Amino acid sequence: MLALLSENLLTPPILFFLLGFGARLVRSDLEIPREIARILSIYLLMAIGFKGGAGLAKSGWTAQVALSCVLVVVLGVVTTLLAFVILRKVLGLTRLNAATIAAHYGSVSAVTFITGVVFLERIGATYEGFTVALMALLESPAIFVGILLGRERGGQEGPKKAWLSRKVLEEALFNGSIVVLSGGMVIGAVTGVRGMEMVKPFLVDPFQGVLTLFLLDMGLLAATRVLGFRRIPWGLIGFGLAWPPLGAALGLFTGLLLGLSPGGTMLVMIMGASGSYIAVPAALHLGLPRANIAYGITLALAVTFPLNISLGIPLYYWIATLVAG
Amino acid sequence: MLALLSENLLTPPILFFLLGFGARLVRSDLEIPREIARILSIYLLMAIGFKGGAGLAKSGWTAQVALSCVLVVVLGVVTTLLAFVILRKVLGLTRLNAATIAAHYGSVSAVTFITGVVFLERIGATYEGFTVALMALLESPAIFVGILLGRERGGQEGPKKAWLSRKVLEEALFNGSIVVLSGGMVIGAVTGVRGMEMVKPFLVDPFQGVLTLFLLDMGLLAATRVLGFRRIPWGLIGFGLAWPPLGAALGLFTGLLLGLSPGGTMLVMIMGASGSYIAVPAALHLGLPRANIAYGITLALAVTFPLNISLGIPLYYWIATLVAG
Amino acid sequence: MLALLSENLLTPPILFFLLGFGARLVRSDLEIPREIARILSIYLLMAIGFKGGAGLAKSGWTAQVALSCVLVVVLGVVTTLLAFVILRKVLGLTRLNAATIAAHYGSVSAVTFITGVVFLERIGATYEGFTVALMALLESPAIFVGILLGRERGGQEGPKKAWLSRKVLEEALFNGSIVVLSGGMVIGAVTGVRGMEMVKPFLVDPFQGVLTLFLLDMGLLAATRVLGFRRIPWGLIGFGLAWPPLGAALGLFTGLLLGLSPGGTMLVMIMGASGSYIAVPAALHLGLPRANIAYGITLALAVTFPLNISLGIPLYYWIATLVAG
Amino acid sequence: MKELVPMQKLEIVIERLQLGQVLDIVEAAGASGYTVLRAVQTMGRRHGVREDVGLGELERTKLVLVVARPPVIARIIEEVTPILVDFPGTLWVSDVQMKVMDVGEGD
Amino acid sequence: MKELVPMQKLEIVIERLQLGQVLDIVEAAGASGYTVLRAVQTMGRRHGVREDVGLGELERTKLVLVVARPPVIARIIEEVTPILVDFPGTLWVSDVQMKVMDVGEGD
Amino acid sequence: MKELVPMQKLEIVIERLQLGQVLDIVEAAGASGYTVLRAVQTMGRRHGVREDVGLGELERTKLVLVVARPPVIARIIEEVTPILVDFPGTLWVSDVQMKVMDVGEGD
Ligand SMILES: Nc1ncnc2c1ncn2[C@@H]1O[C@H](COP(=O)(O)O)[C@@H](O)[C@H]1O
Ligand SMILES: Nc1ncnc2c1ncn2[C@@H]1O[C@H](COP(=O)(O)O)[C@@H](O)[C@H]1O
Ligand SMILES: Nc1ncnc2c1ncn2[C@@H]1O[C@H](COP(=O)(O)O)[C@@H](O)[C@H]1O
Ligand code: NA
Ligand code: NA
Ligand code: NA
Repeated sequence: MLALLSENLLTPPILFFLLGFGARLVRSDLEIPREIARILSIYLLMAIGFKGGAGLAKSGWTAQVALSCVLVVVLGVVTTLLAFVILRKVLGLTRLNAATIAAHYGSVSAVTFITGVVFLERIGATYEGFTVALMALLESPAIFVGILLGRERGGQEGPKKAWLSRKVLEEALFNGSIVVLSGGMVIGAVTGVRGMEMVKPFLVDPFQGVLTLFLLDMGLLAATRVLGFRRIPWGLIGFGLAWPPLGAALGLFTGLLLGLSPGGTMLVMIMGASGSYIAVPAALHLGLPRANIAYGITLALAVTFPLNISLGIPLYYWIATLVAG
Repeated sequence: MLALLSENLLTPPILFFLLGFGARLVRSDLEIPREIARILSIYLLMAIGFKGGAGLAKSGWTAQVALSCVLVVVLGVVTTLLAFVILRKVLGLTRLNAATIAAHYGSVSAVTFITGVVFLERIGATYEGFTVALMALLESPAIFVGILLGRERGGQEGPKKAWLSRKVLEEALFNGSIVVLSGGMVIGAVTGVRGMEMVKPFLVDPFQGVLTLFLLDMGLLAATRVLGFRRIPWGLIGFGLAWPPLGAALGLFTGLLLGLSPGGTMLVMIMGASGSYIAVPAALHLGLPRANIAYGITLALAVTFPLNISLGIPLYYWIATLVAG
Repeated sequence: MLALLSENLLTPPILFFLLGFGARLVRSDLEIPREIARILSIYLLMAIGFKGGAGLAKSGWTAQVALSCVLVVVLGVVTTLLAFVILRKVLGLTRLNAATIAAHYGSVSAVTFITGVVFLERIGATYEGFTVALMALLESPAIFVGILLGRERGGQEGPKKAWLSRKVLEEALFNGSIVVLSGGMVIGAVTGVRGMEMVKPFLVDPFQGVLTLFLLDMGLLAATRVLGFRRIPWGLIGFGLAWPPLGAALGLFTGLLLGLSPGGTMLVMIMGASGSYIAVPAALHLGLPRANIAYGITLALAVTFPLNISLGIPLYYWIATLVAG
Repeated sequence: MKELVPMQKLEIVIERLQLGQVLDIVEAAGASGYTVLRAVQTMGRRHGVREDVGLGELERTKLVLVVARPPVIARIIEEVTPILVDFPGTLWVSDVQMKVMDVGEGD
Repeated sequence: MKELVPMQKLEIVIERLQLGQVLDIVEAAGASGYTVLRAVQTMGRRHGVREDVGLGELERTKLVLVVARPPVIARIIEEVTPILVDFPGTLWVSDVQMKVMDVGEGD
Repeated sequence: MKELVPMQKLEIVIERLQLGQVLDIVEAAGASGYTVLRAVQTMGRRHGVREDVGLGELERTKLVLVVARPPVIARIIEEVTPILVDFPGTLWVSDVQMKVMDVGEGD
């Protein structure tokens, strides 16, 4: 198990994350321009989508895939509700804040998923190609559930402010992450091997290097938010640390139900254990305009994300090999 | 012929263009930062220039090349005048608007040219290396003719506002596109094989992947302008659709005169059929400051460009093989 | 010797520098967005650091490395003092301006160093891997000496404005360049061969192409500053031209003392001969807030840098082979 | 010497999604122009801190500057206010003196 | 019709390193919001031209816009001035009329 | 307590190609500083909508802020006006009160 840990930690992506984290803690002024961080996210989503599409084309549409799609949506709803209950009942947050944070954790962090895929490929473990499709599916359910839970009951919901205005629907279903991820998948599947050949030197070969540069920025961002922790109640930070095992357990259960390979199961565990900080906040920005999204992003990005990519990934895989081996 | 069509349409670059186009139509908020779009354009011009320069070095300076240069400048002037007459007489536009749009169409869209080169290389068709030089040459003639046509006669042209001030000359001859394109060509030719070796993993291998990412952005831009169509008279949109066959015919004629290969002829057809939306608007911004450049860019980018890269390229090549085969 | 000169000049990086320089002189409006220039610098520092780290891991920690570290810090202090004396006594600058410019020249231009490494690799010459570590070390000494020399004596230094406030220390020791450079080195050393494998298609293969694009921007920047020369006293421009031989001589002496290979010696000569325009100005911005940093950057970037990368690199190598051969 | 004409400067803070609507109102009301700036960090009582989220445009909150005669400014305020009720944003007005360039003057 | 309320607009020029401190002061003083813009090129008598140097944030000088009632503005000025003594920056105030959106109005 | 001094704020809209000239005029006229902002979207009666075209600098239209005493502002306006006749741009003035930091105060 220790081998797995060092196998994950002693790699350029994770070490550059720590470099960024440490740099900001010693107040280095190093800064990656936001425009660059943005195109790196789009690149990573495009690349993992394209790879997933090519994999999906190979595996084809089987009963297992269909069932997985259904179960993953259920996983999204269940994790959002579970997180909401914990935040509302145990930590006593307002309905709005509980729903906002729950929506983050009911969804998935694409970059944690990608770091997991890179880990699996480096240790030569196989995983089902369609898991990428599952990740894309997992973006929206949490948004709908979150908005539903977060909206005030009664009165104020006039027609114009229908609880799910057209704009919120557009953002929930067609936000940038889903478009690039699922678009990449469809194109990867349609263009097949010849398409892959055309884009391989751009989308496949430099993929791990781009992830490394992206994680340098993530480290800087995470540390910047950690420095702002004094404005965040300790209970919430506790939630950010306690959630991964819970979410991973739900993911493990789903993976077993679907009879996925250890690699595939580990990826579903990541879906459960990670929280979104790109797609969900954007949708909530519209759906729950009064929500303080800073909490959700800070927890998902500065607490849960570092935990998942350093210790989570190797541990989830270790558990998956034991249980689903 | 159908094979050529699918050969072009079912490729990552064109499909990602459609993905971007569709994303914006369903109001996705996906946005590629302008700085990223800018460096992708510079990269593509640098790469095609470098490749053209290496090709030019191999083919050397022949009579055919010299004649091509002359004829292409003539093509530029003729297409600008033809477009001006159609816009002015048939569509009854003001002298200024007709000249502005004509200047766009008298020049060439570098990205359409590049997409054509990628198409030729994928189907293994050959084309003359120096066509890249012809494209660079085609940028300026249309600008001069456009400004000449657009300037009001008599009176107001005081000495200070000479119809071709120093600034306009600098922009027309030394704008960013020409500098990167022709600079890349000269350096590609001078540094030869050893130079190519140094930059190949950067300028050659990822070229098609970068084009794919760039076309995703082009799709978003084109759809944004299509959504703004209501402000554009239908006659103009008709012109944007009707021009490609006309321009391509002029290009075909020029290609035949020069005895170019089918591939080379197709590229000259693209030069005729496409309209510029980078170099020409920048020059007109200075040369015809009162002109409404939005029309020219919208037609060239949101009407003519999509038509050319999807249907145009395969069709022009098919015609070129029949005629110049 | 002439072969070395053309070997360096007729390469894409240097030619694209000249293209950028010439483009700005003819007032082309070509502009690389600042965000792009920024990430290219970070990429180059990350790549050279990673390569240096891998080299250091192979060579290991020897007496020579330890001695080199000490001597390089001495080189930094001596060059800063020498430059200060020349600027203050010979050119009669104010204490503040002399200290500011001296600090730039007491440090090193990472990009000149990188261009030197690319030159050595192209002609197949070897160089000590730990020279990268020496370059990282050379960033800070000049900053401390510069601030010490630049601060007014007595009076005004209240506790709050201790001559070396916490912020200045952070900037001098943990500025972006040092973090990325030394961080890259440590990670390169720690992750060894397997780590290099993961990032090679991103950090190693496109390295020379990225340098080429970066030098296009450097050419534009250098020419922009040259156009602003009229505001800079001629004496200073003379210093910018006269310094390289002086600095290189000090570097040669240091290289010989350390018994480095000709390649290694040439790199130390570059450290002496070049002036920083990224790390030092940032630190002085805080340490000497009243200093006019524009002078230092203009000389280091628009006078000394072009001289070093075109004529300097081949000449320093030629001398190094004669002396340290 | 062209005189300075007393006018009013209207500054509207609005997000990207509503920008197009606001600019249409400004043009329709007859203002001679507008200048839109990008805000990097903003906070308001009604919607708190607006973070740069998702993959949409960076720095989404815009500051629209419009200098025009009081009646034009009043009309713009009247038509923009309903938008501000539903979406994040605010507006304020101040007096300025503007250099009016005659249209014919430009080259 | 919501009326325009006479207020004061405070514009503070400050660098990134001191921005957080200034925004805390603005919030603590009770302002209903702030809008921060990015300056691309600046010059001042005390610190001359501030170049974009190093690998830190580009366009580091910020312009903070705060519209609030005079007492709030006065308090902010009082607490920000000491920062301006030690670091590059300046500030100025002008009169504006602001459209006050009631908190309850936002959806 | 440093007092606020009544001054005028001049805002000049100008494009990148003429920015250098305008800033020289501002410095020569004796202003203590300037702050330049970048405009992302602009429209004017004389030159309509200015698109971001070509491979030159993005967001070319700039907003120059200069706070100075009335005579200095008047001189700047006088020297900038001829530029505005030939090139896109405009300018407006408003009254402000500025916190004057004595030169000696900065560290
Ligand atoms: N008092 C204020 N001063 C400056 N800007 C403000 C103020 N109040 C609100 N804003 C701006 O208006 C935006 C929306 O405000 P709100 O809708 O109240 O959240 C904020 O994000 C700020 O950019
Ligand atoms: N008179 C002024 N008008 C506009 N901006 C100013 C003025 N004086 C100073 N500034 C701004 O304040 C910053 C710091 O000024 P200083 O601390 O005096 O160097 C400058 O970089 C400008 O951005
Ligand atoms: N009334 C106005 N309010 C705000 N900005 C304006 C106004 N008129 C012109 N401008 C700005 O000045 C620039 C040039 O105006 P013009 O030269 O009249 O086209 C425009 O692009 C706007 O940025
Ligand atoms: Na989750
Ligand atoms: Na054409
Ligand atoms: Na040096």
